[in-house]
Amino acid sequence: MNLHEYQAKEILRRFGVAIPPGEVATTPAQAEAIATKFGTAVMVKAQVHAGGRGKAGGVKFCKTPADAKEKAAAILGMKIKGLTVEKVLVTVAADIGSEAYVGIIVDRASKKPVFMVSAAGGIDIEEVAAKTPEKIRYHPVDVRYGLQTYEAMQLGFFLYSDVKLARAAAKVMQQLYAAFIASGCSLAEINPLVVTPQGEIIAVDGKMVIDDNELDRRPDIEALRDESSEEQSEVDARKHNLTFIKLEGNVGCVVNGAGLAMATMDLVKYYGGEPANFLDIGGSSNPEKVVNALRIITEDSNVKAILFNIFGGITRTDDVANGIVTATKANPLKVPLVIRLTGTNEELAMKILTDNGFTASKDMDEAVRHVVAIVKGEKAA
Amino acid sequence: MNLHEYQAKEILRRFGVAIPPGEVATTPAQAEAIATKFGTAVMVKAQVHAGGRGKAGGVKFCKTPADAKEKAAAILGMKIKGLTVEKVLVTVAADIGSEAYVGIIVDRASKKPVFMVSAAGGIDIEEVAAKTPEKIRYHPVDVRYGLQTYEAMQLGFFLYSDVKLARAAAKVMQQLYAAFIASGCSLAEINPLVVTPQGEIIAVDGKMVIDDNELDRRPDIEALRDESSEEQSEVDARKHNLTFIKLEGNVGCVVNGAGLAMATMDLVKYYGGEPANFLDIGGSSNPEKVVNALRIITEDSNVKAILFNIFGGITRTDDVANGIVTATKANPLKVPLVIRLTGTNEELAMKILTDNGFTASKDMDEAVRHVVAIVKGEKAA
Amino acid sequence: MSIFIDKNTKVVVQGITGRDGSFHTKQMIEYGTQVVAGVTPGKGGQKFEAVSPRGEAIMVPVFNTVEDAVKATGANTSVIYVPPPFAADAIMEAAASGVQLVVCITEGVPVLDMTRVYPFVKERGVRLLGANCPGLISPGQSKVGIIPGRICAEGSVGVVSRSGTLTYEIVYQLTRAGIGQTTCVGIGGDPINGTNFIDCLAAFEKDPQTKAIAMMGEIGGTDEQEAAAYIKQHMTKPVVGFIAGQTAPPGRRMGHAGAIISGSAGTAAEKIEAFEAAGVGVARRPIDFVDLIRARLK
Amino acid sequence: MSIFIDKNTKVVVQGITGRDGSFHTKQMIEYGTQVVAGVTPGKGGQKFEAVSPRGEAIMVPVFNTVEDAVKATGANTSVIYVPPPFAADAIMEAAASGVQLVVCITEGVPVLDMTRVYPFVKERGVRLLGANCPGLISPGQSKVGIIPGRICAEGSVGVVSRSGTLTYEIVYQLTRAGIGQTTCVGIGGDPINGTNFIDCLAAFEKDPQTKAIAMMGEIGGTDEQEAAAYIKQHMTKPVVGFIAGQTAPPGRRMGHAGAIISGSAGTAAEKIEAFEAAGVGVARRPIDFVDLIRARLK
Repeated sequence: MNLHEYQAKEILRRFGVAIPPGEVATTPAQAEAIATKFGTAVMVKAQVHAGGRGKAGGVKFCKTPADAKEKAAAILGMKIKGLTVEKVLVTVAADIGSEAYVGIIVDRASKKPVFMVSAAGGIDIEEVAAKTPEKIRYHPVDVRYGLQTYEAMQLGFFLYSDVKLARAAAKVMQQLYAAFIASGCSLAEINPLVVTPQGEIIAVDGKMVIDDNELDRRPDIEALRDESSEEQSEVDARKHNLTFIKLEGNVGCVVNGAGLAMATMDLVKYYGGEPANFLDIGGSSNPEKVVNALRIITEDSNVKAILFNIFGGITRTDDVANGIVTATKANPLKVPLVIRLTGTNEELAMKILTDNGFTASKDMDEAVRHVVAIVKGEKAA
Repeated sequence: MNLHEYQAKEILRRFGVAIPPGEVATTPAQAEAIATKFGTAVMVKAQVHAGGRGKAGGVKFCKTPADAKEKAAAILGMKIKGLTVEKVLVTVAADIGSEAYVGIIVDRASKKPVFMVSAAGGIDIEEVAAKTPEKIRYHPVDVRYGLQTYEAMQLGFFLYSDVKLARAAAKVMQQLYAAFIASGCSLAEINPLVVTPQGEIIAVDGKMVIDDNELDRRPDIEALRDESSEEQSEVDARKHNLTFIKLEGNVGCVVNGAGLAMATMDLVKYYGGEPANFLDIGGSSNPEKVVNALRIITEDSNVKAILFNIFGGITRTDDVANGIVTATKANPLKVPLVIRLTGTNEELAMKILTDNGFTASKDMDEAVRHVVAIVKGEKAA
Repeated sequence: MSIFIDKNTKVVVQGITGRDGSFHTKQMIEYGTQVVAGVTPGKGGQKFEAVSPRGEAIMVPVFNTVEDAVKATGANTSVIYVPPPFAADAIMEAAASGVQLVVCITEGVPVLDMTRVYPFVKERGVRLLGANCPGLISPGQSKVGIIPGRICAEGSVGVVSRSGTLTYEIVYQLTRAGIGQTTCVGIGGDPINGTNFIDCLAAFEKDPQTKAIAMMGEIGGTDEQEAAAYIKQHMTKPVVGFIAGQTAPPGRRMGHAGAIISGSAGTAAEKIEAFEAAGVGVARRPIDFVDLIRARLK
Repeated sequence: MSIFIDKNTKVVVQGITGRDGSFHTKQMIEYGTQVVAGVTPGKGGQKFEAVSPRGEAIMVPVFNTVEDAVKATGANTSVIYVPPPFAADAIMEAAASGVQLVVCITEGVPVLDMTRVYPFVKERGVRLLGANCPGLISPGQSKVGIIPGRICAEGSVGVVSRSGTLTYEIVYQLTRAGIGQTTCVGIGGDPINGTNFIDCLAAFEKDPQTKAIAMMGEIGGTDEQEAAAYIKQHMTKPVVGFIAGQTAPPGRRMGHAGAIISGSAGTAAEKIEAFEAAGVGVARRPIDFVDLIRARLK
């Protein structure tokens, strides 16, 4: 789960990181009032889960409250990478001496949280990694010990030769690490970490991505979820314990298991089709899930045909068959349906489908070829 | 540093351990008022740094506030193992179903904090260890991971077969461990851990010993020090960065280094004398330390002669010599002094001593034989 | 022969009385796995009832702790079906109890938990499979986990995969084509797991019965590339590989955390290229495994 | 020959610009130790000046981190003179930097810090001496720590001790009697330290130059008993031992945490008995070492 900048900053502030004052506005008038209260120049920053806000015009410097109102009016309602800006952060504009990057991600290779720090901050770390990799220092942290002071100091000295700044940066590393662990992050970053002309170290932007698996035990973090800023079909799917990702094609896919789902999409593509989505109904079988899956997929008007590919292990194929029957009785499908079922209780599933006028294949390859032929108009349903 | 029961309980309570309400009284009237407030039977418990309080009559059950006043009057001012009782804890008397022991110490052999738990609580764990060692389960904790839930459950099931009690006990283990680490303990124990007839788990007594080396970074714990309950000469020594322990003999000893100090005492004993104290002036040299050491030793009227045994490494022997001269000029000694000095700046030290009318040996064995002969009356100073 | 488990594997089931645990314990026993103990705190002393392949009633003793279970039964393998918040603790409990293999089926274990679990099991020399994996099966000998027994057959192909149902799909196609397996291993799709492709490849290389290996990778990470390098250097047996996720858009999650493309690393194209460079046969479609493996078994 | 340090030992001093660090760095350099680097955060780039045994000025480069120091100078040993609250971090910094030996002089390191430091250094295969120890000296070759150089002499006796000034006392008496040493090691008196008697005994056993060993123990713990058992089983060279603290009352601290008698374990009588049972010569008085060692060198 992505946090908004203002949420990430609030957490970092609790862990001691110095952050310029800021408040969230949902209307231009609020933005003006906040800027008036601060009494200084402010930044107005779009709060959306998308990178490149600056380039898209979603981050603006405002000298006066009137200016803040005007810029907020321009940013609120703007679309950035398909997401509508519903909120802006109005925050005191910082004097910037130098900009650094400090981030932590969980790394598959070392199986540890890894710090990435660079004195070349203020731009995408991917860009730094691609163009000037020597400007990044990577540092894996052994979670059994946590980030030791000496490690934080090594990172601090990598950023700054002055010992006071190195020490202050080391403290920020420890605070960021503590926030990362305590919040169940898979990524946390401060970019830029700014040294002001006065020699203070402050975090001017903050980002956190929370491991979804941590949310059950962190209701305080789950409560930060902003559903208005997510793809609505994905929110809907998550509520029904489905994993759904909308894509651009026209073959709707309902599969159990992420690996098989990806393999199914790949096979659709292999035979010349384009998948309309990734949808994993997961392991536990439940006709209700199938009903919801069909509903979500059919909301996408691009979808020209739907493919079920179910390999019943834990999933009982008769549950899936029942779900298909129930869903289509309630809301008859307007697009053709191709079903492939095998595994647990497949004889029963086949009977249920046949009794209700459906046909089904036991072979994945055959079913995919069939659905692609349909959307290409080579074959009737 | 030892904490009083009431202090240890306050810390444990902060970590979530259930503890019967209690308050400290320094007068019988206060004890009565506290008992009145609780409105139930209470225990009045002497707060001294000594074991065996119960056997010494320092722990009493009181049915009424008047009873509490009377018992407090008896206990306050009582001497337990040489220590005067200045405070009592007045605490709600608990209904006791069963008593267990739960403790943690830092273990030299495993180099880890080790849990000791036993269903045979309410008595000294040393007694259980001696008589029924099979009733104790030891469990070393890997501090890199902390006490895992499964470990706490293993200990919980060792105490109770009922899963609810096992779980509740496991929680207490985790709370005790957290308190142990957070407070810089070298020992923490709950004895007894009581199951009430209602099935609640509560800590009826609590003990904590803090590693002295932790105190610098834990001013909140250092603030709990109760100097009134310690040997005054030892308090005095600590304030002057000396390690001093009063013993029963008559040869005062001033040595640098704990190992050499013990070896010196042993040699006094070997030649038929009895050391009056252990006193380590430590590594850094400083005439002031010597002045304080002499003052503290001469306050003990048992001391018949004083031995200096200084092997100058970091310690500069001229500093020691200067300290001896200064101290004896200010307060002329009433007992003979035997000095052994060798090492850093020994020529200068010898000159200082000779110029001021002292003699000194370079040989430890000779010096010890000399001081023992003096106290035995075999030889003049 | 087989890898990691065989006829002598003695299994303790953590979470045996739970919904998934009880269902799959029955399935395992029905398949012929020696399930010698179960663990559910508070149910120590009870018996769990199941039916053997020969139709006999089997009474599995239940214990409060894995320690108790191992002491009483000599179990050498644990399989875990406990809810995600307790899975890390369950893995550590198993690893500390003296078993040699821990198979964690549980899906949804927080990745930071795994950063602690991983060194814990390594320090003890215990093999961990998973979390978020279907377990493993040595057809005709033992199954530990949830891979459906009836889709497998005894034979000479080693199967190793990051995904669950995709594994079933390919094993099913192999079996239908008359190609049996030595052991099928699902290593799980989480970013941090206990056993990787290389561990399994090395074990298959050593196993005299295994004549060829089928491996199924996914986008995300660099495990497949490292496996390819290992194959080139150390493997004498033929390997056929597949990568799922060619159509997945960069930077989007696909159901589990294994399927993230981070920057340029971990694309399907990159992995397929690594396979080809290592002489690994590349299955473009799941069905391709049949011909590619068959050709290599000759 | 010697153990742990020799002519080729290249030392980095952590806390080189502090009061104790600067004093002892000068002493070490004056003794002939190769001090190649110092560390004080914020003083990187400065030089520390000292005088060699031949009277030449030596300029020791100072670095911000041990990592920098080791990279620039190839130091293989670190010696630590930082205040107690920072000592554990300093040890870990050194152990992670690639040095093989870390000598921590600092007294007063919290014991819970050491419970973390101990596995950290062990995992890296680094030898830690101390904390709260005087360090070690191989007469004529190198000294790392604070043992006064002038009380030692080259020879064939290995010395290992839990205490500081008591070690000096005994080394001094040996030297005065014409008995030189291969290496004198102070392992420190804290409850948890990095190197114990057995580590040193094993090293002395292997060192061809060492002909006999003098060891000084203390009350508290069971290290001396374990050392005695080791001597009986593994040592061919003669050992003479001493235990300080016979007159210490049970349960009282004697200056450092090593000197606690917990229950019946760790009394002087118990330790002396263990020595005798293992054929270790027992010095009743410090002066006894001279005759006991001399007899064993013949």
